[in-house]
Amino acid sequence: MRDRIEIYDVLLVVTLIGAAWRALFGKDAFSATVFFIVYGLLMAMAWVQLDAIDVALAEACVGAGLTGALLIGAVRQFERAPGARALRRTMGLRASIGALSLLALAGLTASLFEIENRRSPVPPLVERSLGDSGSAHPVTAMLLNFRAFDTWLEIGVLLIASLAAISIHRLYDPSPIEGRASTAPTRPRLQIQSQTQPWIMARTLLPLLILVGGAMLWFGSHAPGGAFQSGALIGAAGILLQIAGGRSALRLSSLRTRSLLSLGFSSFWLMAAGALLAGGRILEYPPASAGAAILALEAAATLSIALTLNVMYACSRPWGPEP
Amino acid sequence: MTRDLALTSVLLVPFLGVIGTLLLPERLRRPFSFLVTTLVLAAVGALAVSLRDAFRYEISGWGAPLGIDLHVDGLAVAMLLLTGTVAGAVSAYADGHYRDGSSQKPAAGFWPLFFGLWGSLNALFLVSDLFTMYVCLELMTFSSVALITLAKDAQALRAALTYLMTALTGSLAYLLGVAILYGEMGTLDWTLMSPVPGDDPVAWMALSLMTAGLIMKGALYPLHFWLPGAHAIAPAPVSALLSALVVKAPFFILLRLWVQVWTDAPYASHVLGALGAGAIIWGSFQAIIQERVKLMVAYSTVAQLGYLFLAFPILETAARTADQAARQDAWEGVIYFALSHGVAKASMFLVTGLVVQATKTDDLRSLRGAAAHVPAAVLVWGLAGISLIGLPPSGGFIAKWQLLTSAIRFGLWPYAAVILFGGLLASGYVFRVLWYAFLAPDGSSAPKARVPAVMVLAALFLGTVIVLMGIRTADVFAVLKAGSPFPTVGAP
Amino acid sequence: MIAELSSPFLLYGAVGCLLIGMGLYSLALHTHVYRRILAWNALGGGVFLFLGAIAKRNAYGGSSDPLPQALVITGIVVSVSATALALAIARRLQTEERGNGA
Amino acid sequence: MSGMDAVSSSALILGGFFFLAGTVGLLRFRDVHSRLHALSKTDNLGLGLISAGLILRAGSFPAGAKILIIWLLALLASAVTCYVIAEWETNHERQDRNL
Repeated sequence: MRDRIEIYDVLLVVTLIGAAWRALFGKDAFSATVFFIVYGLLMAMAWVQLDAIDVALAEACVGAGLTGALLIGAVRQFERAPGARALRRTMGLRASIGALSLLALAGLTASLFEIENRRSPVPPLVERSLGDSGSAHPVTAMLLNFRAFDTWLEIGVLLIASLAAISIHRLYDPSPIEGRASTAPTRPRLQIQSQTQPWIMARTLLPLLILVGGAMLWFGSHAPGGAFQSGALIGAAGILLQIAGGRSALRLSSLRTRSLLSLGFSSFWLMAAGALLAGGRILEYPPASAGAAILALEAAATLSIALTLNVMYACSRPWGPEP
Repeated sequence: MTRDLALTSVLLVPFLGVIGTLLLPERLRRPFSFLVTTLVLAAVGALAVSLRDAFRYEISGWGAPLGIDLHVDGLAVAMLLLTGTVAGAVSAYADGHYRDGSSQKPAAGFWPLFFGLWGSLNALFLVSDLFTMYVCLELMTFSSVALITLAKDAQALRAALTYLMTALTGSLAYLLGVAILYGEMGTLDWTLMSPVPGDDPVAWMALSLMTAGLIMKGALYPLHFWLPGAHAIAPAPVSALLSALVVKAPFFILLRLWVQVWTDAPYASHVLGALGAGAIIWGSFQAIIQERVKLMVAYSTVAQLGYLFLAFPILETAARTADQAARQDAWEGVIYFALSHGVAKASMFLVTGLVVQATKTDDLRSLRGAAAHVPAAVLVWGLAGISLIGLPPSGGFIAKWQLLTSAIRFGLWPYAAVILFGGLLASGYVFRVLWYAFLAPDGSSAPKARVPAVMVLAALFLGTVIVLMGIRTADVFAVLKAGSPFPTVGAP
Repeated sequence: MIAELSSPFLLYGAVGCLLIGMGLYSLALHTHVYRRILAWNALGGGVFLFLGAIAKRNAYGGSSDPLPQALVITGIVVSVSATALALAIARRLQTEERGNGA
Repeated sequence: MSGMDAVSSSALILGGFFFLAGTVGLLRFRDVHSRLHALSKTDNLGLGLISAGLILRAGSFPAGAKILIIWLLALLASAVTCYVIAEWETNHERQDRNL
């Protein structure tokens, strides 16, 4: 728990800002995406420096990894779009926007100095009630017990986003577009045959990803880890299959897919209703079985997060699977 | 005890609706959604009846700074009542709208998103944690965006994308404000941070960021560009939900912040008031010149939201006067306006949907002779118009009367003038539609399709609610008294 | 200046603010939806870094404040689902418009 | 004990040098193939040296094993990426030549 700024921090910050600058203002959309992934990974390093290992894992798995996969999957389509490169704004407007951003930057940094020595009453509270929260790790206890309602709504957001992606995919059915073969979008740039290297990579990485995902889920109870990170890892395994295998076997609107998608959300619902029936309040776990309840919720959430991320990846690529 | 049961079922049952309509087979979906709708309406009614005073409910048993609390007071229950009424009517309407075979695919997508939206709104109105409000806002935005894209049209995709990008930027600004507040106050619960010192610059920056974000999401005048496109292109039941409820959620959070947390904001609230006045004039003018009925109603939403933002300067000066009765009147007037506008706007969009279903286009000229073909629809349009203009038998009249008297009582003459002028402008577009509707139907208009009865019933139900709100106002005001920020000592 | 910036809280908080400024500038500058999605993600990253800096400042007993960390994890998952939804819509819009245009 | 530290720091410095060589190669060479060649060779060796140095410094056996796994995964990833880029490049060039 260092509290000094070291040379490594300064180097990390400079490269982080450089990568972000290239990602935001780079000329070519594809290189901007690549630098965006570099920026995401550097951000994960920054989180390690801030002693927030859970967030570093989440940023690396979800922020850089899966957002990067989604962006790479979609960028091929936008490269030829006229706007993708040009910075089309008149000079006066750019100056005023620049002034506004500088104002925001200055105001925010000033507020940092203002609130530098204030402290929050929450950490001591967490320390005291960690005992009967069912998890030895404060962040997992915060996510799954103290603010369990937040996490439930969070998984609701994921569920609604994947339902939206599926309904957009089914309503604006790809078949009529692909029907017009002549104007179908050109073949993806990285032509991936399923028998070559990526398939070998997928085959070797698949067991490792699922193993590490499972371990991450188990670590959640006493060390940095948890449902979101392990869901992202297992989801990454599925996406790797989609990349290497081209067309995935994901049947979007089958009952199996829908029930697995809503597994996390409905398990939270059952836990909330169960707590009510047991006489407590919504999502109030009895201290004795809080650990088991948290693990059950996390396992269910991991499965539906993994499938949700696969569905999102499938729906944001030109070669989406058949509904 | 029934109070807690009602409260928990208001939160849990809509989410059960999401899971059920997602997993149940086709034929079970309609009865199940009907059951869930009635259950939630019953729960909201029970909560409203059993509400004596504001109370708190700790979710998962931990206290406020650590866990998340529900703060149930008159304002929250009033908004729950509005959400319940509008969602109930919209669910009946949607049942008819999606019954014919052609739109089978969107029907499957509509119901889980509808209950997701309803659940997120219920949670947002009840919860007292600013970050949980952020997650509810996101859940609400994603459901609304997905509902807009059900219109199966490239225009709907464009409108949904503009709405999504604007709403996301707005919610990030709001999140940054919450982050600064947490950094400074050490808690995320607005009831714990209530008396914010007026001279603290960091708190002011947090408030301005949150307000900027919520104004973008609530489509106040200069940042409303995404609303007309999205609300006009969406299917009728969806635009009713969007205009009546979704734009009210950011206003609800602003009301909490400006009236109950930042108590003394003398000059800043007049900025909101000025933007509100601009919205009324500009929005009403735009609505009058529109050729498509749906766009007209969407611009009317932009205008009527202006009235809501007039509330901030009025309530600000109210907070400083000693006269308790005047303060409570202003408070009740503002909330009653939100309720009456919600019901009136929802019924207007449902009526527009009926007309579009009958005449297949929503162009104003195709309305010729609509009174002959769908008389009930035109009747409900008239009632909603009365409420928007503020004529006696409707809820809108009571609300505008309270706002007007408060504005005059506190000497805010410009706002009083704008309130009156807005009513005049509103009559402009309301009567324009009525004028076309009552014209003799010329032979050229296309043969009119038959409209399912349940859709007309839904519109009529909202019409009666408008009139009831004009007559039996005492009940709603009694609910509003619970936990109001301007308690009137001794009043029942 | 370096002497004042003693704790990592101020350094990473300032970096967060810088990212917010850059993200805002890029978001307002670009008109194409893909660049705006990237800008929006950078803006979100800045806000989360700001929260992380506050977590580091509130450190208690050897570990940083778990509340902002939980907020940031939730925020990251919200931004990935927002990105996925925006990409799904934008990609369909592109196909529809090029479909009609061609 | 200082012998171990000396060995690990020299390995780290050597690894750093190989990365430098790889970057210079990336900037200097003209076409994609030779760039890929330069990059994959030096970076893998550089990373191998750095991870060897770190393993020597790593406190416990599991930590060392993890660093080794990281190196193996990096090898797999760079091999596959270089192959895919090279394959796309040759297809691309063959298309240009055919046009």
